[in-house]
Amino acid sequence: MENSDGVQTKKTVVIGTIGSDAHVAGSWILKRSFQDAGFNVVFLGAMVSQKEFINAAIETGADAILVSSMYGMGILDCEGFRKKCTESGLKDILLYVGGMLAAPMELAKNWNKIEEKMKSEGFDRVYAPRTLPEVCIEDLKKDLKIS
Amino acid sequence: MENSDGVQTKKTVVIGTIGSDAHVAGSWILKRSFQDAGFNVVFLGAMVSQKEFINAAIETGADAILVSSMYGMGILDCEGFRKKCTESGLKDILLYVGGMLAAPMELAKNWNKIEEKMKSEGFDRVYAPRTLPEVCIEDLKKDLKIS
Amino acid sequence: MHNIQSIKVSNKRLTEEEFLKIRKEEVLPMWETGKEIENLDQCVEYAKQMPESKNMALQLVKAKEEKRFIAISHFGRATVDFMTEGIEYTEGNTGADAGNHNWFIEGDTYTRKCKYTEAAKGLERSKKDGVSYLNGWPVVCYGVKEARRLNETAKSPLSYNGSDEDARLATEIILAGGWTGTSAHALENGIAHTKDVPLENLIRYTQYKARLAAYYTERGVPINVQNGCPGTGYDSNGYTSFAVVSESLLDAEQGVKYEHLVLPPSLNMIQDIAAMRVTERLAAEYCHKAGYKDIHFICGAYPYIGPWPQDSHAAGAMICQNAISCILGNITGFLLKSIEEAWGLPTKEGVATSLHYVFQLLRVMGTQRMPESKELEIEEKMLELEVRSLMERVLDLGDGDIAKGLCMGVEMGLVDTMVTPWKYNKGNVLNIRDAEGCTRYLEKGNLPLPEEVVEFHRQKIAEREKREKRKADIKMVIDDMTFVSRA
Amino acid sequence: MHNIQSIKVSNKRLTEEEFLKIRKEEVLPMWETGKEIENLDQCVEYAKQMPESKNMALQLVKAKEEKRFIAISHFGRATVDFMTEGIEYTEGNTGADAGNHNWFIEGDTYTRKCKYTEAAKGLERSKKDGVSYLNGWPVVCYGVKEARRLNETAKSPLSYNGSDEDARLATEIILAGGWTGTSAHALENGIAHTKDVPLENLIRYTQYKARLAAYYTERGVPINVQNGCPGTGYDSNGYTSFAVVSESLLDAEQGVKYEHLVLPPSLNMIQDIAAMRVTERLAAEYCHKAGYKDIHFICGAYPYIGPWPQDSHAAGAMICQNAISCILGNITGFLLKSIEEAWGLPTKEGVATSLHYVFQLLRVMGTQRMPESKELEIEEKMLELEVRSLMERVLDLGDGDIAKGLCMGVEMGLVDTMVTPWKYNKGNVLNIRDAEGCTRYLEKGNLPLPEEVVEFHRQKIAEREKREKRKADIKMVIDDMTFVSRA
Ligand code: B12
Ligand code: B12
Repeated sequence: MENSDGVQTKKTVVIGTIGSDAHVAGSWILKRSFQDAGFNVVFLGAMVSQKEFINAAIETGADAILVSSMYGMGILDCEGFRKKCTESGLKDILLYVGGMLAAPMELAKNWNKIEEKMKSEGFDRVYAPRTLPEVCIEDLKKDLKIS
Repeated sequence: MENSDGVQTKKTVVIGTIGSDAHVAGSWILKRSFQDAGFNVVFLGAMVSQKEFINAAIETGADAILVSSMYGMGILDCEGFRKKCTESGLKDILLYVGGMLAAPMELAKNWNKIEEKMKSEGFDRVYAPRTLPEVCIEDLKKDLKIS
Repeated sequence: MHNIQSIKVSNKRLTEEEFLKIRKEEVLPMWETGKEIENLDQCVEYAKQMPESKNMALQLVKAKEEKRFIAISHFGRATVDFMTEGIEYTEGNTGADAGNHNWFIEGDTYTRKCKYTEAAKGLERSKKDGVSYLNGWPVVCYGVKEARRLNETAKSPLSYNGSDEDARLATEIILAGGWTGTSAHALENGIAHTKDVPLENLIRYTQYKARLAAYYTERGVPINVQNGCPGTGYDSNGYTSFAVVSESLLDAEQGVKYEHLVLPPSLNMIQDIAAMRVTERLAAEYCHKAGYKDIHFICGAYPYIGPWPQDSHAAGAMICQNAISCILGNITGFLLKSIEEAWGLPTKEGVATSLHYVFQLLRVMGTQRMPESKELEIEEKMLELEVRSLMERVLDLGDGDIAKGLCMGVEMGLVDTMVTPWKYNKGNVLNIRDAEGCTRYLEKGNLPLPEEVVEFHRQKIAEREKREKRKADIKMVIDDMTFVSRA
Repeated sequence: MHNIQSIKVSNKRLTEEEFLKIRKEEVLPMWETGKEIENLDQCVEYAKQMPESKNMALQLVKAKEEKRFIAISHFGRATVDFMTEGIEYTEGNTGADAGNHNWFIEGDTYTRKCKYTEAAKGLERSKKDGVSYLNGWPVVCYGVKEARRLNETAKSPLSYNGSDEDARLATEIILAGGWTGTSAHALENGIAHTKDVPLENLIRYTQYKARLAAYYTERGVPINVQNGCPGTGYDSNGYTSFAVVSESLLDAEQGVKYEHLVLPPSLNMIQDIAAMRVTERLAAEYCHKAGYKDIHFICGAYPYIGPWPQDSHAAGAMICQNAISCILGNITGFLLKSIEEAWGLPTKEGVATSLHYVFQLLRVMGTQRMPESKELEIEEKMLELEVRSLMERVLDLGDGDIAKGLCMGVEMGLVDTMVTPWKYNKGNVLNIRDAEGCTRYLEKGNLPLPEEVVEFHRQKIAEREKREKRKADIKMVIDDMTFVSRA
C-alpha cells in the first residue's frame, strides 16, 4: 500500500463486535479480508466495549476503527462513541460501523433512518448487512488517500 | 323430504360442469352429497353444454340446475343461460352456479364482481370455491320450501 | 364390445407421405394461421437458428448427465403482453435462464379443443377489457409470428402444454416458432380432459405430434416430447406409471429421440421415487426390446395435481415438498405450480416465487439423494409387478400392438381410474391412501393386479384402519381427495 | 494449564441447602424483582394450578409416544403488548395450541448477561419511542407478574431461552410464572455467547437451573429442560452431538427428568438424522450407566443456525427443508425461525408464516419416515465413533466427573470449534462441507478423532475436490459459511 506520494505505509485498523454482542463471524471475515489487503489488523473479537476499542486504537496508533454490530442493540451500544474517542485524544480517527444495526425489522427495513442516527453519532461511514469487505476496503483506502 | 304441508316429494336436481370444462371431482362430490340428502340427482358429468343442461332438466322435470365451473372460463360459458332456459319453457327453474368462476386471479380475489355478473345472468345463487355441499343443500331446501 | 379388428389405429410410424397428407388436409386447414406455416422445411430452418443452449431436449440431457435439475414453470393467459412481461419479470428476478429453467406454456381450453372461434372471441374480449377471459394463451389465434416473438423474448427454452383433445395445429405453430418442447399423452387427454373422444382418436393425434417432433429432430432440431400423465389428481401411482411406460412405445415408434417421462406425485416420497425408477426402467426395457435403442429418457415430475391449500405459505410448503422429493429422487426436469393454484391462473409474481423456493433448495441440498432401502425396494417391486402385469396383458390384447392393446384395455376396464369425465373409463376402481400417504386400491375393479400386490395393498390399508381406528370406506376415499387443501 | 485439582466445579447434585443458599444470597438479590419470588414453594403452588395440557414436558412426551410433532416458535421483543399481541395473533391465525405448539421466548442480551440496568434503560426507551431497542423480552425487569400474564395469555406452553451467560434469576421468574420449559446448556453459552466467562462458571449456572427445574418437577410440576447446543452455525455435527451427550449427565445428576436433546442441522438430512440418533442413544446409555434410569429423552432440532437468505421465499424454503428433515427423522420437538431471520427479530406475521408452512407439511407427510440405509448407517457409525471417543477421553480427564472433564477438555483443545468469541476455545479446527453438504474436518486440531473417522472425512472432502475441481482450502471454508444466504 502506498500513499499518494508513493511512500510505503502499513495502515492499522482495529476491528471488533461492539457491546454485549457475541457475533464474531462477520468481523472474523472482515479481519481476514483486511489482512489480505495489506492492512495491519488489531482484532478484538466480540463483546468489545467502547473503552477497549479506544485503548486498542491508542496503543497501536490505529488509523481507523471498524465496529461491527449484529445482535440488534447497535444503536444503544454505539451512542457517544465519537465523543469518547475525541475525549481520549483520538480526534480525527476514522470510525466505520456496519452489520445488522437495529433490532426491530422496521428499522432494518428503513435503513436510512439508522444511517442518519449513526452519522449523527459521528461515524464516518455506515454499512448495511451483507456489505462485502472489499467495498469497505476501497472506501478506507480513499479516506486514507492510499492506493 | 317434505314440503311445507308435509307431502313427500322427491325433488330433482341436474348437476354438471359447464362448457369445455373437464373438472368433475367437484360435481362428483356434489352429486353424492345431494343423493345422500335425499334428492333425485341427474348427473351429467363434465363438459356439459347449456342445451344439454336444459334438455336434461326438461326430460326429468328438474326443480333446479346446479352448474359447476372450475377451469376459469365460467363467465363466457354461462352467458345467456337463463335466457335459453326461459325460451325452452324452464321459466322459473332454480339456477345455481359455483366453483372457480373466473380465470384471472384478480377476479377470483374480488369475488363480488363475479357474483354480480352471474346474478345479472339470472343465476339465483352463486357459490365461491370450497363451498361445502351442505351449505347449498340447505339453501335449495329453503328455496324449494322443503325441510 | 370392440374386437381387435375393429380398431383402426395401430402403433405404426406415419410415413412421410401419410404425415404430410394429414398435415395438409386435416391439420393446417383448421384455422387461417395454418397457412403461415405451410412450408415445413422453412419452419425447420428457422428453428435451426435457435442457439443450442436454448434447446430443451439438449438442456435436459445435459442436466441429467451433470446431475443438475431444470425447474419448469407453467404459465399462460390470453394476451401477448401478459406473456412477455411475465417471462421478462421472472427471468429478471430469479436468475432463471437456459441453464436451470424452461417454460411450459399453457394453451387455453377452447384452443385445445380446436374451438378456435370461441378462443378468438375470448381473446378479443380479453384485449378489450384488459382481463384474461381465457384460461391460457390462444397460440393458434396468434400464429407463428407471435410464437416466435415469445420465444425470442425468453432466455429459457419454451415448450407447449398441448394436453386436451387435439393440439396438432398448436404444436405445428409452436415448433415453427422455435419452441423445443411439446407434450404427447393420449391416456392423459382421455381421463383428464375429454368426455366422448375415443382413445383411438387421441392416440392418432398423439402419433402425429410425435412424428412432427421426430421430423424436426431428424433435421437437426432436437425436440423434447413430454410423455407424461398428470392424470386427474386422484389416480394411483400404478395407473400413471403404466400410462407413461405404454406410451413410450407409441412415441418411440414415431421416431421420438427425447422422451421426458413425467409423473404426478402421491406426496409419499418413497412411493414417488419408486414409481419414477420403475417407469424409467420399464420404458427403456420395453422400447429396447421393441428395437428402439437410441432414445434419451429424462425423468420428470408434475407438481401435486389434486386440490391445493388457499393459504399462500401452505401452498409454498407444497412447492418445497414436491421439489425436495424430486431432488432426493434425482428427477431431472420437474414442473412447478404457483402459490396461486387454489385461486387461479399463475401470475408472474407467483411463478417467480416458486423459483425462489426451488433455487434455494437446490443451493442448500441439490446434491442430496434418497439412499437405497428396504421400503424403497418393496414399493419398486410392487409397482413393477403391477405395471408389468398390465403391460403384458395390454400388449397381448393388441397382439403386440400397444395402440390397439390400450384401446382394448380401456374398454375392458383393465386400464381404469376413479374420477374422470371420460365416458370410456369404466370407473370401477377406488383409490385410497395408506397410513404413510401411499396410493392403494380400496377397490381394484378389473385391474389385472398380481395377487401379491392385492395382498400388499390390503395390508397397508389395514394398517391405516388400525392406526386411525376407522373403517376404510368411500368417506375416507373422499376425505383423501381433499386432505391436502384443507389448510 | 489447569490440573484437575484446581477445577472447583464438579458433577455433584446441589443439596437443597446449597441450592437455597445460592438462591437467597446470589440469585434473587441480582434485581429487585427477585424479592417477589422469595417463597419458592408458593411459586411451585402457583405453577401447579396450570392445566396439565399446557405442560411442555408432558406435551413433548405425549407427542413422542403418539409419533406426532410439536412446532416451537422463537419470539421476543421489548414490550408486553408486542408479546401478548403476537401470541394471540399467531394462535388465532394458525391453529397453534397446546396440542401442536409451544413458545420459546427470547430474553434480551443485556438481561442474559445480568446487565439489568441497561435492560431497564432499553425497556424505557422502547416504551417511549414505541420501538424495540432490546433484542428480546427483559423478563427480569418485568418480574413474575408479567411472566404470569404472558403465560395466561397463551394457549400453548411457554418456555424461556436463557442461553448466554447467567439466566438463573430469569429462570426463577419464568418458572414462578407458570412456564414449563427452560434451557440449560453450558458449552453453548461458552462458544456462542461469551468472551471470558470460564466454563466452570457456566457449568455452575447450568447446574443451578437444572436443580431448580428438578425442584419443580419433584413437587408435581414437570419442567422440560432444553439440553441443546445450537452452537455458532459453523460447528461440526460431532461437536454439537458431544455437547448434548456430555451435558445430559450434568442435568441428570441435578435430578432433571425431562431432557429435550436439541441439535442444529448441517442441512444434510442423512447426517442430521444420524446425529440425532447417536445423541439420543449415547445420552441414554451414559445416563443409564451412571445410574439415572428414569429420564424422558425427547429428540429436538434447531432451525439452521448459520446466515439465512434475505428473500422471504428462499427463507421459506429453509423452514420447509428443516421441517421435512425433522419429520423424516422423527424429531419430536423442533424450533422454528421466521422468514425475517436475515432482517431482524421475528414479527407475529413471521411466526405465523412459519407455522403455516410447517402445519401443511405435517398434514401432507407427517407420517413419513426416513428408511434405514447404508448411508445412514455409515454416518451414524462415524458420529458414534467420534462422540464416544471424546466422551471417554473427557470422562477420563475428569476421573469420571464430566464437569471437570469438560473443563480440561476445552483447555486441551479436545473440545474445540472453529468460530467463537470465547477466549477459552482453542480454535484449531476448520470445518468444511463435503459434496453432499455434510460437515467434515478440514483440520482436526487436537480432536481425539479415531483414525477411521479422520480417513472417512478426508475421503469425503476429496470427493468434493474432484467434483468441483478445486482445492479444499480456507477460501472454501469461508464460502461454506455463507453459501446458504447467497440467494
Ligand atoms: C450466526 C448467527 C448467530 C450465531 C453467532 C455465531 C458467532 N459467534 O459469530 C449465534 C447462534 C451464536 C447467534 C446468537 C445470537 N443471535 Co444471532 N444470528 C446469526 C445469523 C443467523 C448469521 C450472522 C452471521 O454469522 N452471518 C455471517 C457473516 C459472515 O455475515 P455478517 O455477520 O452479516 O457480516 C458480514 C457483513 O454484514 C459485513 N459486516 C458486518 N459487520 C460489519 C461492520 C463493518 C464496519 C463493515 C464494513 C462490514 C460489516 O461484513 C461481514 C462479512 O461479509 C444472523 C441472521 C442472519 N444474518 O441470517 C442472526 C442474528 C444476527 N442474531 C440475532 C440475535 C437476536 C441473536 C441472539 C440474541 C439470539 C438469542 N436469543 O440467543 C444471540 C445473541 C448472542 C449475543 N450474546 O450476542 C438477530 C439480531 C436481530 C437484529 N439485528 O435485529 C439476527 C439478525 C437473527 C434475527 N433475525 O433475529 N447468532
Ligand atoms: C384437480 C384439478 C384438475 C384435474 C381435474 C380432474 C377432474 N377431471 O376432475 C385436471 C388435472 C384434469 C385439471 C385440468 C385442468 N385444469 Co385444473 N385444477 C384442479 C385443481 C388442482 C383442484 C380442483 C378439484 O378437483 N378440487 C377438489 C374438488 C372436490 O373441489 P372443487 O372442485 O373446488 O368443488 C367443490 C367446491 O368448489 C364446490 N363447488 C364446485 N362447483 C360448485 C357448484 C355449485 C353449484 C356448488 C353449490 C358448489 C360447487 O363443491 C365442490 C365439492 O366440495 C384446481 C386448483 C385447486 N383447487 O387447487 C385446478 C384448476 C381448477 N384447474 C385449472 C386449469 C386452468 C386447468 C387446465 C386448463 C390446466 C391445463 N392447462 O391443462 C385443465 C382444464 C382441462 C379442461 N378441459 O377443462 C385452473 C382454473 C383457473 C381459474 N379458475 O382461474 C385451476 C384453478 C388451477 C389454477 N390455479 O390455475 N385440473
